[in-house]
Amino acid sequence: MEGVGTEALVVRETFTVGLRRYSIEIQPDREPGFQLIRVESDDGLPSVEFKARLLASSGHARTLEVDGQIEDLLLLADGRRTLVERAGSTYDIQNGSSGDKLRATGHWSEDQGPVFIKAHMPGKIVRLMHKPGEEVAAGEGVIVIEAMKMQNEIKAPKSGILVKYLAKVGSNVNAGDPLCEVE
Amino acid sequence: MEGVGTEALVVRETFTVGLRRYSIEIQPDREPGFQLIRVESDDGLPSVEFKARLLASSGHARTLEVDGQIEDLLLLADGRRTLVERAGSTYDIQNGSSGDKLRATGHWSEDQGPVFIKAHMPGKIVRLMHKPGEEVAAGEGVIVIEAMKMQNEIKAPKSGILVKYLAKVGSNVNAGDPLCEVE
Amino acid sequence: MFRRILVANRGEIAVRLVRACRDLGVSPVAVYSTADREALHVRLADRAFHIGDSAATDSYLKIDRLIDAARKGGCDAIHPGYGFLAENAEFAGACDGAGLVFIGPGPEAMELMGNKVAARRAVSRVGVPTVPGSEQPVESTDQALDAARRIGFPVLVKASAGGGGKGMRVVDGESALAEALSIASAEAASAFADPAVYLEKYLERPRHIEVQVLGDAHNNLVHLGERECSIQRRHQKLVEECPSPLVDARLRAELGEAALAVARAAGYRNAGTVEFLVDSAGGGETPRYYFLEMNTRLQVEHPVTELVTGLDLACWQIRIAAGERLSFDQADVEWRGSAIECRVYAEDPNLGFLPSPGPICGLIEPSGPGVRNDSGVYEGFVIPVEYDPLISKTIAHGRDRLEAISRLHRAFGEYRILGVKTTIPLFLRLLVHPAFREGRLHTGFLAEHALTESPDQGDRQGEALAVAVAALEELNGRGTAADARNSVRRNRSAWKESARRHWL
Amino acid sequence: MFRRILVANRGEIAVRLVRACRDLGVSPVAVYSTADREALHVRLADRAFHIGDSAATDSYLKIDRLIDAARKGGCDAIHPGYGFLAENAEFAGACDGAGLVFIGPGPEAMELMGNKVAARRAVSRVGVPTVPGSEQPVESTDQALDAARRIGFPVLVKASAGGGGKGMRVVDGESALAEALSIASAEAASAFADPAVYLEKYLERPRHIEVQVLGDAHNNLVHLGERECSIQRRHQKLVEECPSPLVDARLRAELGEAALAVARAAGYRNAGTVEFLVDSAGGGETPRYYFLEMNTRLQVEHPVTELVTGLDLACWQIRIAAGERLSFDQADVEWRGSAIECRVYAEDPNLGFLPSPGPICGLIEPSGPGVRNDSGVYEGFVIPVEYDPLISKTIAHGRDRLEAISRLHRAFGEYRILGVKTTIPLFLRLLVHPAFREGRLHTGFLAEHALTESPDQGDRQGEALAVAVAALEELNGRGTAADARNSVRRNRSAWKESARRHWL
Repeated sequence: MEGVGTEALVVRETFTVGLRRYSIEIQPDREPGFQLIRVESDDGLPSVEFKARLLASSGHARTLEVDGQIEDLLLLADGRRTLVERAGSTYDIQNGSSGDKLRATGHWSEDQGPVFIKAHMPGKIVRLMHKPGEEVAAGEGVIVIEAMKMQNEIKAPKSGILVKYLAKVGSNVNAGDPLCEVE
Repeated sequence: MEGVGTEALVVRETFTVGLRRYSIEIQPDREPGFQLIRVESDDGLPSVEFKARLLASSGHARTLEVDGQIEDLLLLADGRRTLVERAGSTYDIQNGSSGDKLRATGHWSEDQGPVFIKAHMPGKIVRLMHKPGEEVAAGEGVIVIEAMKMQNEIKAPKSGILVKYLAKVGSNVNAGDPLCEVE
Repeated sequence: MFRRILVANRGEIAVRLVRACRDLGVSPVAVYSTADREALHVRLADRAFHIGDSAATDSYLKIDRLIDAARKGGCDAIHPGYGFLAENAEFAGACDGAGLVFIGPGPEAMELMGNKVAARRAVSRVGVPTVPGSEQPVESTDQALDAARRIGFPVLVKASAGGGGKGMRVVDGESALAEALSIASAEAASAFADPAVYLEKYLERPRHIEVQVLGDAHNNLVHLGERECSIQRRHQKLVEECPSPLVDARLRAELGEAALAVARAAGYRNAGTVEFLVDSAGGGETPRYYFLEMNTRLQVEHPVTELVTGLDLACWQIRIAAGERLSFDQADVEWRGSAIECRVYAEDPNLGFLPSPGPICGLIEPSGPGVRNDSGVYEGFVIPVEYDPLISKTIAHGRDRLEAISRLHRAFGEYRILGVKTTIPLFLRLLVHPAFREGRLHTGFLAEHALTESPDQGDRQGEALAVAVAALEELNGRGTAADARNSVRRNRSAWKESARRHWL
Repeated sequence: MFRRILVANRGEIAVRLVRACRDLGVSPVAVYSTADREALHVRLADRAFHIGDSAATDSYLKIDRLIDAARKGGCDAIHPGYGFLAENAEFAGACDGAGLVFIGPGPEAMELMGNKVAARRAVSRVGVPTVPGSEQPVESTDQALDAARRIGFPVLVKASAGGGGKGMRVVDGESALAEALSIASAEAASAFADPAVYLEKYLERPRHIEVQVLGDAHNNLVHLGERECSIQRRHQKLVEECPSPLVDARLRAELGEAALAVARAAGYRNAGTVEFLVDSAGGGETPRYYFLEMNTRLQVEHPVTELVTGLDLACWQIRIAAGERLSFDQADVEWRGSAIECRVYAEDPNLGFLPSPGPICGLIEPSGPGVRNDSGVYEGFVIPVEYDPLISKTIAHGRDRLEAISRLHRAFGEYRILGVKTTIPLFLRLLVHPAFREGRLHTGFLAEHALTESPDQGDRQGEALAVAVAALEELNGRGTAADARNSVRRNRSAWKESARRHWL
């Protein structure tokens, strides 16, 4: 096949972390076994390029060589979502651009308009701190959830009117369940 | 269903460990969640009975309660063979009675008649210690394999005539490969 | 020595106590709630008994079920660990009534020190200074207001029966007092089955320094030096060390004498901890210290003292309860080097320490020279929502404080947990922080140095890399780029191949 | 201090050295053969370079490739670990020629002590007794026969360039000498690239006791006490401890002085070990000791000395090579408690220690108070057939020897390895053996007490239980008995459920 140009196999992907959307481009590097990965985010920061290859893969562990440095990570992927642990931090990555704008922390949406405050963890509702129709300021507590023996005050993400509570005192909620609406 | 006798679901199985054949009988115990397991071996030792239930299962780890005692083991099964680690020891269990009489240690057969001495580990043949046709005494060295930087002398399992070598000096062998025949 | 000990607890401390039993040749018997059926402490015990539903009030706080399990398990003693019923005199009494040795202090010492208000009075009597506060539990908002005005804001609302930072709130001014009382009281009721709270003056930027004591039933009582536990969040300790970088030999002797006076006043036997707040605001002058409370149990942070003194506190608790004498006296206690413990919680340190229960999908634990990891989990375990979110305590011991810090930092570089958020990223920042390395600690340290802020720009590079790895993984899974696919296949199949060749 | 260090080794010692680099703030650079691409030391390093095929002669013994990797990696020093090129003066010279610091002694000391025959002569000159033996390497069977007759059987055939028990054979009488020479010489050639062997008198039931020394480049030289390594198989150490149960303060000082004399004679700097055989056959009299050899490198068993003295030997090696002075002198060296190390090998202790390479399918490592596990593997790693089958070193430190033994026994109760046979079952038997607990050790201990015999009747119960568990597992998999199936399904699905609920 001498003289015939090899066609680079370029793969493009989109991922979402929290509110950030990432566009990825992967192509084989000239050096055999290595990939070139270009990562661009939609928040205006300069794009990043990595030259990487996989050294080892065992269970959830992946060892890569990235720009000459060893990166030893843990990873769990199910085709829709990828959880990556690196240097003590965990990244929750949605495959595709259809992330539901739920922040990576699972906390709340930052969009304009009505906001559903969601539970960030499973627990029991122990107090509703306002009456429907009351004004709440950003950062003011709106609801108390008990989990792991601690009472956690959930705060309003923005100022507005507390439209209604979607959970009652004593009820158990799961992570992601909407708790109340603030407009 | 009151008054209708429940039919015990008795399961019978055969397993082989080394040269020992085990017959197993499992049935649900009266105490819900527990199984009664009767283990009988073909070497004349008295049979053993366990009352057991599974407490936890995660990856290769299994935690059982056996006769009131916690047993925390590791286990790998593929339907034909089960490897069990308990209290530091590993048991290599063939499902069914069709074990090939290879000892659990992978070493040699103890049957009468011709015996194929097999490699117990992968390695390189470095010396054949006899000429075909020579007599060898039980325990006498017949072949030297180098593995993990050590030279390991493989000894004859019984006295007899060394019929022939099945491997040459310098060749690499895998675990289980026959090395020579003693009659 | 006992034959079998019931470990009436869960999580890492239950694992710690199972190990202590093994070291003494005693058979450890575990208990578990429904949520803990698969827990590590169950796996490591000789026997295990189910004691009720997942809520602690239905299981680990059920005195009758624990006594029952001890009987069924053929135990002759019960170790309560920390938390739950560890400082509950009724439980100790019930053990006694059932003919079981409660591994802890006598009931009088427990009752005295369990009531924070009474304890403060008793301590004052033996000449040890206490933090100004309400002499009684406050029974109404008005009563609390009166007390707070007398003490002066800011004040601390504290659970009378409490400990461990639960049922505790700082109040800066009158308007916030009612709310804080209500929350603290509810937490206290839920955590300690006693809603009583009292007030204390809230010291600005104090250091939390405590002294470990150990007393037997034969009037031998020694102190094992101090631990500094100033790095806290939500008034709960997060990082503890021995010795304190503030304490010199003279102050150690002084604090030790004060702690022994307190313990003596309580007629104390068992391992116990006398906690002090130390006001180090003044420059050159000798720091002032105030008695805070005495914990009549093994502390979470006991390992740093174990490493520095070479004494196994859990084993000594058991020996003492079995009637043995201390085999050493105060002059034999020696401190070697420095040890630091970081509590790895399933909490998000970048989001106000929000609990993050859930499955440990992947786990690599640190090891090597000078590193000890007292863990309560394993890969595959699901951290229950019902209990304290402590995953493990990572402890490093070094020849000096900087060696301990280096080793701890190295350990957190190796420690990988996939599935829940943890406090590890915070520790990686803390351990390289100049103020921490210089030992300039106080209880507001994390806030002062903004160590719990959201990830900075530096982490964006990490996020981009994580996304790149996710993309590579998906690529490998789908197999669209031949090279990548082959490279991964080779790796994976080498392992399967090898497994097959050797075993299957 | 150096910026980057090339760790020219593999397995647990490479992991140990990566950790030492981290503790000193130095960036660790790894090398790997084809078989080690997925090895733990690669995963923990900052950079890693492939240096050749799996055979050690194509990779870890290739001087030019190691130097090349150090250059590419931007290293300023090379740590050789133990084994491979650790005592190869040519390698040290090549490092020097390439402007890289070789972390080890000067070339003269290496050459002197690397030649066992010359070393014996030098040591005799400074008045330290040696074991009777051939003054030269034996170059023919006849020469060997002459020497053996002079010394008297039994004799030991030893590799002149050797160490670690490789290339070593005991010979009881004349007829077996030729065979032993040939095997030992072949092993020596393969392990050390030098077939030369010599003879020594084989002492009956001696104890192996060695002294750790540490010297800097500024004429400071200290000894760190002894280690006893009498529990051996195939003349290789299996269990090591500090202090030796035989050695009292007087003998420690005497051995220490002898070790310092040897090290001084060699102009030694770096960590090093002076090995002695100690004849304890005589009842009450003072044991006699004979110089055996000096190892001019870090020993496998260095952790027991680290735990008891509180000094990090690997870090000190690096500091010394960087020109630092020892920060302490002989009077500062203190020994606290007792530490014991067991080498966990992938070998079958019930079948003559047959190597058992292969995949680590399941792995649970021990932890907790007083336990350190220096491992070179992880779950999923395949132990290559090409190298030494050491999986990890499990080390326990206690207040006294019995506490160390208890903790070690507890550790082996927790340590689970599925996939390869290991020496763990042997250690579980050894640690409860009365003669071991009483410290009555000698190099023939395992054989004398029949500790390496095949499993006894007791293990038949274990085998029956294992079969029962296999049957339950198959039942659960096939789902023929509804009860069992449901019980397992519930467990498994709880975990998947939970993972899904939380994450997916």
